[in-house]
Amino acid sequence: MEILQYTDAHKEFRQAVKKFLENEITPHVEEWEKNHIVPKEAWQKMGKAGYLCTWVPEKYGGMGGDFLYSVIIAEEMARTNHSGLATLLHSDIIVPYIASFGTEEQKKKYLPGCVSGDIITAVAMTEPDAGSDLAGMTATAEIDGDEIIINGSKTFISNGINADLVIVAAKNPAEENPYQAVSLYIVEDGTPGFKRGRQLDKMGFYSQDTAELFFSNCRIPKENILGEPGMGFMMLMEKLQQERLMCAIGGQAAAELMLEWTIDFCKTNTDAAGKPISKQQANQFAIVEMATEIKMCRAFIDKLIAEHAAGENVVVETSMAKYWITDLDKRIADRCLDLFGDFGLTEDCPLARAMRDLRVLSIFAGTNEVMKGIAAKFMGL
Amino acid sequence: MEILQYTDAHKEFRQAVKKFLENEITPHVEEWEKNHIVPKEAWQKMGKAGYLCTWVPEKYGGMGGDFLYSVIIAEEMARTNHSGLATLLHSDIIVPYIASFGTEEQKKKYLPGCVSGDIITAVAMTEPDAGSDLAGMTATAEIDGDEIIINGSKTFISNGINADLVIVAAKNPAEENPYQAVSLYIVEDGTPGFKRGRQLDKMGFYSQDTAELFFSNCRIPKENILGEPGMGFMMLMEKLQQERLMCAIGGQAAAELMLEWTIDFCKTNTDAAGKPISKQQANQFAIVEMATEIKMCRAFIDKLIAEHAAGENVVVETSMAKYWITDLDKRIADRCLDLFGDFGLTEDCPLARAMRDLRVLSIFAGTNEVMKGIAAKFMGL
Amino acid sequence: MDFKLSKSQKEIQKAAWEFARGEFDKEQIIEISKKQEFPKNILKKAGELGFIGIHYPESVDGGGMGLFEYVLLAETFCRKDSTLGTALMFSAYATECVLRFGDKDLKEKFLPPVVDGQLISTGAFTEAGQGYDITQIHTTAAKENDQWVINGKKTLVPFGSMADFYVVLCKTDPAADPPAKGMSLILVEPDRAGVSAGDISEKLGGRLVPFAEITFKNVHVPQSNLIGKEGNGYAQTQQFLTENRIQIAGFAIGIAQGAFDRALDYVKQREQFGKKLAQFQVTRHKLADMASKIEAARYLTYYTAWCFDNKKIDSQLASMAKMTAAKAAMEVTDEAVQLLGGYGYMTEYEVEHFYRDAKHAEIFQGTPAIQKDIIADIIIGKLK
Amino acid sequence: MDFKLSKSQKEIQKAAWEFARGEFDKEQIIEISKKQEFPKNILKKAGELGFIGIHYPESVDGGGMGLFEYVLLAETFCRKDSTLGTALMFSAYATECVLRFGDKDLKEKFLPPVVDGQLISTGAFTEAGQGYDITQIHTTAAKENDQWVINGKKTLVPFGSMADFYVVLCKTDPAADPPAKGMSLILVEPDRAGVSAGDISEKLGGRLVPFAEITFKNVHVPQSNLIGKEGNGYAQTQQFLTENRIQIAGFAIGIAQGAFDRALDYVKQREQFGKKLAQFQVTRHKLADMASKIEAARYLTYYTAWCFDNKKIDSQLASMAKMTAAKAAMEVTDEAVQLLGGYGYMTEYEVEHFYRDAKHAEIFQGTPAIQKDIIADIIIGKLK
Repeated sequence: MEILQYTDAHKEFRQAVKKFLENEITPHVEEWEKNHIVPKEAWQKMGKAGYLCTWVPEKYGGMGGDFLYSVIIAEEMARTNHSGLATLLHSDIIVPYIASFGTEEQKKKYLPGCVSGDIITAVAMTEPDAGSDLAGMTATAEIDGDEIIINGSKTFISNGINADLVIVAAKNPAEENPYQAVSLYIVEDGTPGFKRGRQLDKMGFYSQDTAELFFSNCRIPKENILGEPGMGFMMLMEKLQQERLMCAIGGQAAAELMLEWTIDFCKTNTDAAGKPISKQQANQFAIVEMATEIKMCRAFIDKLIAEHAAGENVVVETSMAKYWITDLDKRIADRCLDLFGDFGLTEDCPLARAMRDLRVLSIFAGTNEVMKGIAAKFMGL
Repeated sequence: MEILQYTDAHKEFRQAVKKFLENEITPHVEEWEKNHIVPKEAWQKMGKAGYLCTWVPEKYGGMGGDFLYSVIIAEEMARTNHSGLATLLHSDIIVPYIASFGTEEQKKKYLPGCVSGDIITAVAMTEPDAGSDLAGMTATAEIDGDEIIINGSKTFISNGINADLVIVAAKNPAEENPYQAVSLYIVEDGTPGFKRGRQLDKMGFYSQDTAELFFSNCRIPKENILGEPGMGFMMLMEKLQQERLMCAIGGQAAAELMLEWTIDFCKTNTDAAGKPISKQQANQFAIVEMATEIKMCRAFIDKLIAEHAAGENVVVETSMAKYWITDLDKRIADRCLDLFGDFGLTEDCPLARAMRDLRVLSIFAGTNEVMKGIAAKFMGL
Repeated sequence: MDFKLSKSQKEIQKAAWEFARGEFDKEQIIEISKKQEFPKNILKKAGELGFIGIHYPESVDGGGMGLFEYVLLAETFCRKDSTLGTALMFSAYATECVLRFGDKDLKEKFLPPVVDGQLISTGAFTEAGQGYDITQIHTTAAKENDQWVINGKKTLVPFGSMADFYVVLCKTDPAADPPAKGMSLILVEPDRAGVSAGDISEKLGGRLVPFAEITFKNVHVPQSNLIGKEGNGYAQTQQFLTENRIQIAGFAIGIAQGAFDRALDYVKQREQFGKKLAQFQVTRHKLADMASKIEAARYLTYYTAWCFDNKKIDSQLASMAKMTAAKAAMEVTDEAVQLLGGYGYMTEYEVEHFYRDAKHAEIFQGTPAIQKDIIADIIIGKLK
Repeated sequence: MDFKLSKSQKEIQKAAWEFARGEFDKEQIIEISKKQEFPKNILKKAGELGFIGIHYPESVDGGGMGLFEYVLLAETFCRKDSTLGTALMFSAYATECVLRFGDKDLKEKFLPPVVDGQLISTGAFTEAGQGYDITQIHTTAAKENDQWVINGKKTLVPFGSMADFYVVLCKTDPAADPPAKGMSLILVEPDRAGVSAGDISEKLGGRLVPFAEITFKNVHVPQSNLIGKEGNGYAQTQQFLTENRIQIAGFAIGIAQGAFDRALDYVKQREQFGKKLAQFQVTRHKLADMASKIEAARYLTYYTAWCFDNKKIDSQLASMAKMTAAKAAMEVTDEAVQLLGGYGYMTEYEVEHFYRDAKHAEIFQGTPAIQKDIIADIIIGKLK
């Protein structure tokens, strides 16, 4: 019994994506990791293949695919064991802001580029002194005639270096209620007053260009406001749901991949007596225990995907999935590394990178502690 | 989205069962726990209400219900927080042996009584020196003309005191291969040479009559063999699947009930400052964490129920569900008890009994270590 | 640092083990535990041999040693049997308040019979619905002439109806602000008019230390029954709780060790699938884990007891030791039950009551969450 | 028992802390870690101040103290910085084999420069595909006239290409049965003909202790380079591993403590949702848990080191300490990363490398599963 009903078209699409990634993406990953950046051409390649923003309607250049297409790409991208080509972030987290809240003009202007990979996007919410707490935001956006002047700094911005378009959250200083002061603004690359800071060194996500962004009297035309003024919070809250779900979906695929590698390693490597180490009882139990949790999560997330796609209210379940699966990723990375033994000490072991990369999943898109707080609130505790 | 498709008939059935248990069973539980036995009348009451062996075809007195009816009763029984009226064991684990492997005569003779509650059943596999290792069995069954002579002792037999009919596994001493030597035999209450030993004192399951059984030159007619001679192992293996699944289903319902009690307690009890203790962040996180694992398990077990009902091969998943959910029960009992604070030290707290009772779930029906071994084997490790 | 046990410490351990081997009878313990019937005869013998009050000065018949030696004893007794061990070492519960804070008269009158195993003492701190904030109690003691008049109700009092005296936490100045400054400890004998004890339900663990609810209705006791200084009750209770948590850590180590011993014996004997259980890698790893947890908890507890004896009365450390040792006990006893399989669930194989007693040790005197609140208060200190 | 640190132990701790505060530069450590570039200048200073070889006798310029003091040092350095601390304390890796088993000439020649921080030593035990069964090695050393001729390949050799000598485990009697009896330790200098070192990939943690693969092709060394007795190599290696595991336990405690310190500082400063992070109950409980785990691992490790110094060389205890301390380090550093949130993931906030170094400590010299195998062997002993 399958919880999700993938059609033949979905299945063929998955095979095509898999093959494309194996040929066009995976061979470059080591280089991107070393260079700490993914070339923009790789984004365009993805776009040309039709693998960016699959859900965008045909009239804006997309294929108008359903949510399962997004799921397929997210899952297959996770199998490339790198983070730099952050298509999940672009396709399913950021671009939806434009599609959901943008004006017809904005959509026409930006969506085709987002689909083709000519426009790489970023979203700038987090600030140095306000992590998961959006109310603590201090960046400002003041109206000055036909223009808006943005001031402030943002940090931990994924795609920060590559981004051609940044959606910036900022507060109207004239509005006292912090929850009604926030609006979203579209800032294009090259706008005077918009500067990128240094790329941040991190535990993992080497190929991902996480950066600080600075806005210093950065003037944008008034029509670059995204959605209703003052509705920034609501928009962020709405879209954070899908962000967290996508994070869980990627995390689930990563867990499955790590276990696959590990089972393979244990079956093909022998102990001193020449017996595959997968025959050792303790290793067998470790693998079974991990497989069990992964399968349980899979049932849960598939059900959640179906519910999300059907538009059901799944705030509680999404928060749960995000925290549990990203914690699971940590446990799986850790236990799998142990099964690799000394080889796990080196970066030649794929689990080493996985461990470093996945560690951020329980932090971003709202820390897992924030997830639990949300679940508690909506459970009426 | 619901994974299991309960019909209106199922839903009404559940309501009726719920009401029946509340009125007819739950009020007596404290007494049964104190007396360490459930009166046979309680079984007959269940039978009369139509809640035993719901799957038995109408021609043998049953209602011919599908597997979901069994699931409903298992779940609702779990909510009575006691173990003595072991209908799950009787209805869905033992009686199926008769229905699946019995001759027409045996079915006609026994099934109606099993449905009505006039025949309480037990299965005698485990021996003092062979726990989960069935090959270590030493009880013998020798053919002597038209009779079979059973010798040996069995232990940890649930319903051991109340049982009117016991399905006994024993070895033909003439057969050398231990796996081909085992057959199953039906022994009725009152057969000379069949004696019940003492009722065993246990950590929990107070109202459940777990006993030793002794067979000393116990003669039964040859037609009391159940199924093909020498197929005892195969039959046990086949039925153990459903036993383990039922155990997981009961365990899942128990986990949900414990959390329900705990949330209720935390919402209605206040700290010294007059605030409900459900407002304390650590308690909220504990509840969310438990709720998450319970919901994940629910998705997994519902999928598994559907697959089992559809006759799919779910050996690996059943072993996983059995071990994971019964381990979860331990964790939930333990954490919930902590949330009850000092009250959890006393048997007045329903969690105290739940903790004692549920501790056996990870041991019986094959220990959780045996489950992991099975999963490893069928995963090809 | 020097981890060597002194000669007298080794002798205490040895004597305690021999006493337990001689006096602790498995069948009897199971039988009396069912009825929650405390074995006063064994307590008397333990008292006569100096095992009760080993940390009390010799002037009151005590052993003249420290909490460290108490922990060694508790560990040894609980290793032999978790339920009886816990009960014996609890028999002088809260008498430490008299020892540490009481005046000469109180000490001379009450300590020797407790130390000799003739009296059972207890503390009555907890009230219904007060959680762990003991400043919220409602029991009052009012001065009237040269007497205290006590009114109120305490719950979950260990040994409740069989205790020979209670150390009762009362509000002696209900107007005090903060309330903690208006509390005092008063010793009450159960035969005073107005004292009544009602047993409450059976317990999950620690079944030889039954609980009762104690009601005080215009109970008159002489002013001399005040323990320590008027108004110091809160601080004194806190210090006692610190001491008691270290003691419980000692119980927990013994409980864990006792369950481990039984599991190890079992897996070395029991065969399954043609091998000894001890030959299965997973069994072996479980034993290794269990042993490691016990050792880590043990040396933290020893260190904590040593600090207490050396005047470093540190509630943070006490909570750490209690929480860590109880957790180890829970994990080890749970695994022991599992290793014994069906037998682990059966009363006669003992580990089932070690498991319940471990949970008792984990909850009594504060769940892990309570201990963490205490630890964090001290770690974090005042925020700027 | 007496848990008081002696005056000299306290002085060592203090001196080490001051040295680390003065010499360990955050920016520099991050920079050199990226390049896996060991800071020889800091090692030299540490050697001059007596921090290297504190557990070596004064006759070879050592500190004349024990493994206990080594652990105190390791803890202190790793607390200040996990990566540099690990590297400095590893700089004399395997020289213990020369110290414990070598003859006078070898000791006099090789120990003083190591202790003085002028040479880096290493051990070459591991071979590809051998798992943890070092009896399965293929490197051989054959006697030829008065020389040993060594052939074979070792992998994951710490400091590989920068080490100034290797302690190499060789088969000197390939026919020995059991094979363990035909093994010996031989000291090899890298400038001998036939020695070549190839760096292998970057590491997950411990990045200032890079690994290399070392190939020995007809390498001739004098017979006097034999360490200890011919045929004793296996037993000597096992004893060294025991000692080294206790050392790693010391690293792990320091790593955990350092991450804890940083997390505590952070949550006391950082505000979210209008409160300091340290005011959230869940943060508070995390800190309490972290601190408790550190304390429990610490005293088990101290006890284990003390036993070693007191001639109780116990591989079971060493494995327990290593496993327990590394587990504590993993859990504490993971929680520290989480408490720092996004900053926890950023290189400049340091805890991310404490986390990786904790994992390094957990895997190096045997994963938890290996430690449990060792522990269980001894716990269970011979089965009847």
